[in-house]
Amino acid sequence: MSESEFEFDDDTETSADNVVLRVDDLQKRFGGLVATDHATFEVERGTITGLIGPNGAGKSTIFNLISGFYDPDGGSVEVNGVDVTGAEPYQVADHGLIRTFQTPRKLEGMTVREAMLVGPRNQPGESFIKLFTSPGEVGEHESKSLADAQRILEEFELDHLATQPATDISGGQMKLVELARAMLAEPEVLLLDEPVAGVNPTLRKDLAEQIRRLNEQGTTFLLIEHDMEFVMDLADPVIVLDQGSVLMEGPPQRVQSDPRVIEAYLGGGT
Amino acid sequence: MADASTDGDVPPEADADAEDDPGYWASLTVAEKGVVAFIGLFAALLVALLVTGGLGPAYFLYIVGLAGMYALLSFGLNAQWGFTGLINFSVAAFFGIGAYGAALMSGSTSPIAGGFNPMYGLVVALVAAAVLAVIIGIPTLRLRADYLAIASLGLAEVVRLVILNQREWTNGSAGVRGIPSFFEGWPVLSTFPEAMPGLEIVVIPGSPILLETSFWSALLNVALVLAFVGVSYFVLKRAHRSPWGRVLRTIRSDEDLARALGKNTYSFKMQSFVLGSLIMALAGVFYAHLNLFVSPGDLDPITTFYVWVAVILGGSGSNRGALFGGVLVVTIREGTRFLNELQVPVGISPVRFVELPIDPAPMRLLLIGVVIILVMRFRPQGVLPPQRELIWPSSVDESTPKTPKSGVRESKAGDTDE
Amino acid sequence: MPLLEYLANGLVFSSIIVLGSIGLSLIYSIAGFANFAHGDTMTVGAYAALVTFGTVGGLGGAVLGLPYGFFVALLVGLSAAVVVALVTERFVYKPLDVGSIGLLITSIGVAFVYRAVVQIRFGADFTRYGIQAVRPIEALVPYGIRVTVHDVAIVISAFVLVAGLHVLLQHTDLGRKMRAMADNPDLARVSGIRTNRIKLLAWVIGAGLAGAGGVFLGLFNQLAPRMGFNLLLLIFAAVILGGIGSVYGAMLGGFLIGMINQLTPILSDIRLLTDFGAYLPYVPDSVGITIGIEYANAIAFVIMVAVLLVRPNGIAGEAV
Amino acid sequence: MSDHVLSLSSVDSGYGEVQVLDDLTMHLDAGEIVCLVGPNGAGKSTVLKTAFGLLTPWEGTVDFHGRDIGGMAPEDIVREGIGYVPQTDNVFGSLTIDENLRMGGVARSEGLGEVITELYDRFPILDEKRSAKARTLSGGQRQVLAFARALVMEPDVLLIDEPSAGLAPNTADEVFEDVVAVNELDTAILMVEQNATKGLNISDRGYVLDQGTVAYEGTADGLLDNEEVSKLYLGG
Repeated sequence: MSESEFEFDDDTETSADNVVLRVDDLQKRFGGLVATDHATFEVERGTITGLIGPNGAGKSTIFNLISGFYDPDGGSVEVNGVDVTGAEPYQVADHGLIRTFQTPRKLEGMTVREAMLVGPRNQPGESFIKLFTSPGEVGEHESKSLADAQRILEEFELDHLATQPATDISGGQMKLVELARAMLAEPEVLLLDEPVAGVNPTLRKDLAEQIRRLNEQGTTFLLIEHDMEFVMDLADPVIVLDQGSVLMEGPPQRVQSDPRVIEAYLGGGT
Repeated sequence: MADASTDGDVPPEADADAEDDPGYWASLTVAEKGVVAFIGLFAALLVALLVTGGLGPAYFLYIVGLAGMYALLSFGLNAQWGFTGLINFSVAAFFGIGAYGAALMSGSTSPIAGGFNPMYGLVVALVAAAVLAVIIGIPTLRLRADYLAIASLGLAEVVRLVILNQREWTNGSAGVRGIPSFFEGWPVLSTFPEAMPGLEIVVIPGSPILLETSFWSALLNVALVLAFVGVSYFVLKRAHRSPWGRVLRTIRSDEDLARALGKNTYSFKMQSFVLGSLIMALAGVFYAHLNLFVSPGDLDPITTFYVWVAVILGGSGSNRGALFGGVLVVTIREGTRFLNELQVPVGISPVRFVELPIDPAPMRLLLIGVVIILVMRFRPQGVLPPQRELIWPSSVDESTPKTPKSGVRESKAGDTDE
Repeated sequence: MPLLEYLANGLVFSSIIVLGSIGLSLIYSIAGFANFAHGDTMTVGAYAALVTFGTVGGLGGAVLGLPYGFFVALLVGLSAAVVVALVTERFVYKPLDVGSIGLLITSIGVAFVYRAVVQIRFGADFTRYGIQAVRPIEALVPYGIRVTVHDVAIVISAFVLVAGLHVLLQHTDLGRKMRAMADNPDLARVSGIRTNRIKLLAWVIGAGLAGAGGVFLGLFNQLAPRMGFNLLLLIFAAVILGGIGSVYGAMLGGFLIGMINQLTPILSDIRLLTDFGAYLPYVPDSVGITIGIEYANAIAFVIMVAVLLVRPNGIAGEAV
Repeated sequence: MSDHVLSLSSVDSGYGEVQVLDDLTMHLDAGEIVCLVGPNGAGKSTVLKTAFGLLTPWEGTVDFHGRDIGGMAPEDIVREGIGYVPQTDNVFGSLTIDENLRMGGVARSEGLGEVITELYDRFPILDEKRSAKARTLSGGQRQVLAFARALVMEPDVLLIDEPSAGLAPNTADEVFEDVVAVNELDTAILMVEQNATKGLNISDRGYVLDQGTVAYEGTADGLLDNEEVSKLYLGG
């Protein structure tokens, strides 16, 4: 990430150093339905934080509120110590937060490689003017992006798909491509919405390994997941959401044994 | 550029193909061959008509000018619909703004300014189109695709009503006359048509082809439209395969995905909308100086749909498709005129036509309607859809170590760069 | 004070717009696309009625100043619109393999074909039904309201048709099936609803109402090949205002747009951009926009866009 | 020929040009619960769609009570006695609970009221909310409504696509209990389930699908105990 992008006020707030995402008293209503009800939590830098909760607990709504897809009715969201409440998604991304979607999004008429190249942020070639004033710079950056894309595809063992049409690969592979592409945006914190939903067990393990590897390289993760085994294995801490607000949070073992969580969510079977 | 031969592990048949060097023709898809054949036949027909005197040379050039104009309009719409997926049904409004901008600045009967050098008209027209694009874009570009269609058609109607009814600005239904040629006031070019001698070329004895002043001024118009088309094509081609164009294509496919990746999609959509509108206005400016008269009738919504036919026929998202579609639509438009008319229209532009025995308007409407239905039924992706991987040209070769094992469907080996 | 008269005219014009907008909305929610041929379907209805009325003529007595023959013509116009729409659905839309935007574009081609055929057969000029014009209702004239019994007939007929549709949708199994299909076509099919029939029914109702609206439009104004297309934008404005896909929203939107359209003369004292020429070189000082009736349609569009800015889903904004 | 209620023989099927099922053969007997498991893209949902007429088999036959129903339209197959519960969007959100159930019975000529009353007795949560719009239901309640909607026709066979998808674990357990309850009404169930272990736990038999064909078949317990299956497909 270029330094200039983050010259905000991370010096003024020292306590924010360790907190990459702060959600404070967030509220959202849809008509009569309260989807997010005074939700408050923090995500610490360098963690893989899990967000679990029963269906309808408002997990996806929180993702949409954090990433700027919805405007909250109340409360605030801070990314890297900067208040991004009500900001547009691209402004939130400017502060280092990128998200993925639950159902993989396929790009028609593009190869996997082209679809990957949408990932890098602030490409000079995305400025219409620069295409004509400094084509050299555009070309240079494009070469770099291509090389980065190739490298990441190799790391994900997806390079054999590079020139396949993006619409022709399986849903599970697309999930991996999405994660790989999100990494090209060099996020500080990455929000993953059900990364292994509909992914078969083998790819599931691949995904877990990749997430762990990227986390060790410094990316913070916040992930929604229904697969308890996956989330309990990977995430620490785990935040439990119920009826739009935070029921509890803590390390996976404590969450799993908490009676309130069992009552509201896990049930006897697990 | 057959780089397949540099790769060791292609199957033997492919190797053999590469060594045979099948040449340009064999490398084309069926549709491309059809288009090339069509263009060849069409050109032959035109030459035949020219030579036999069935088509006056000035009128021929007038049609070439119109074809260039439609190509420009198609480029403009392609930049909006083809690239970004914006359903703009206000093409006629931007065309009209361009035409009126030029006419009101340079026309002698202009109620506002008038008499200015056409270059000022060009600038004013483009600025006005950009302003209008932003005004229409602000409320509509946040809407769903089909809402944009309806809203833009409605707003185009507002523009037409204003031009029709604000007589003190536009002369209302009387239109603006006395528009000079675009090169008026330019050194050499302004007097070029008069300075050229009248030529008489005899190909078939008894029917000489006369090249008079009207021919030379029409030739200048063609040069002008070719310049406009050339510049637009260059700009769009570069934009289309750039990261900028890639964001637009992402928006077309899935806008939320583009947003999640940190793209300011509203801004990109606005840029695409304004760019397309500017090219449409350019077509309008050219039209004013081609026809030398503009009226509110030029803003009829039918123009919008002619251009839509051109773009979907050519292949959405494909610049060469838009070019082809634009030419084809003029053929339909002028062809219906031509079919009903046995006499050759003559005259200095504006070219005037004899009253026709049958009203060609509904026939043309019918034809356009049928073409739309048939294209959507049998070839919804258009005749020349885009089919190559679009990556900034200079970057592809150096950064991709491996030759694609299998490319984008329908694409040909080594064709990432044309 | 002509306000009452404008309101009365607004009510009549609204009735016609509502007939058009309900059909458009119904087809949007069940066939799944914005049908740009809807306006020209109205034209087809109007011209079919013209031909019929020319044949059956006066035919006996009269109701509300309208000869029986007119009601025969109304039925024929309505049926013609239905038949034309069904034939189009069967041979044009059904075989298509394109999304909703592709269908939208196709419907423009269909609209052109309808209009071209009408124009080739009847010419581009205005025409009228051969029905004697009637004088405004005497009893209302003292209040400044000049409406004819024909206008009353339009309002009553439209009301009957709309009320009938409401009963159908809410209180019959057929109506429930239509709502189910608008809600979730795949699930409707899985549940055993014969969705093709429901889709055809939506076309029948939508085109039928449009045909009736076209016949009334011809009675209210006059007939021309462009009559339906010219009205289409107002109908779209109504549908969007009410929330696209919502039948009841379309009724409300149609009512509002019709009223606004006929109330435009009230605005004619307002001048926009007055004297703005004084601030620009070369522009005469007196330049300004006076909102005359020629801007009646423009106002509807501007209101539509303004509503979209504030409420992107329209006023009602819910499916059916 | 056999007493299978539903059987697929050597079926090839797919979407557009893409083949998904490849020479697939399986059957369902009266009163059974059979679970289809396997990796993503193996064609589990495609089996249900082909059996239900949403896809036409390219090759092979789909046999229901000895009659070939391959390629019959879903709205006709419903009338033959098969019900289908899609994975997502399986209720009419803008219709009331009552209207949803009525839609389930459009193909019934008689006895609609009685069946619906019975279903209300069986699923009290629906009874409570009769005139509420279905979109106000929670995820688990929706799934119950979706089952009930399909049961109005009193089908011999119910095809269920991933009943636990998107549900919290405890809600999913409740839904599996409902599946068993439905089965006890003498309805044979063919179910696709991503959570293979839970799915097989309530099933009599199972098929493991891989690349469009049956890789393993057997009793549910047998499959759960099979080490190879467990390692390759159950993520164990």
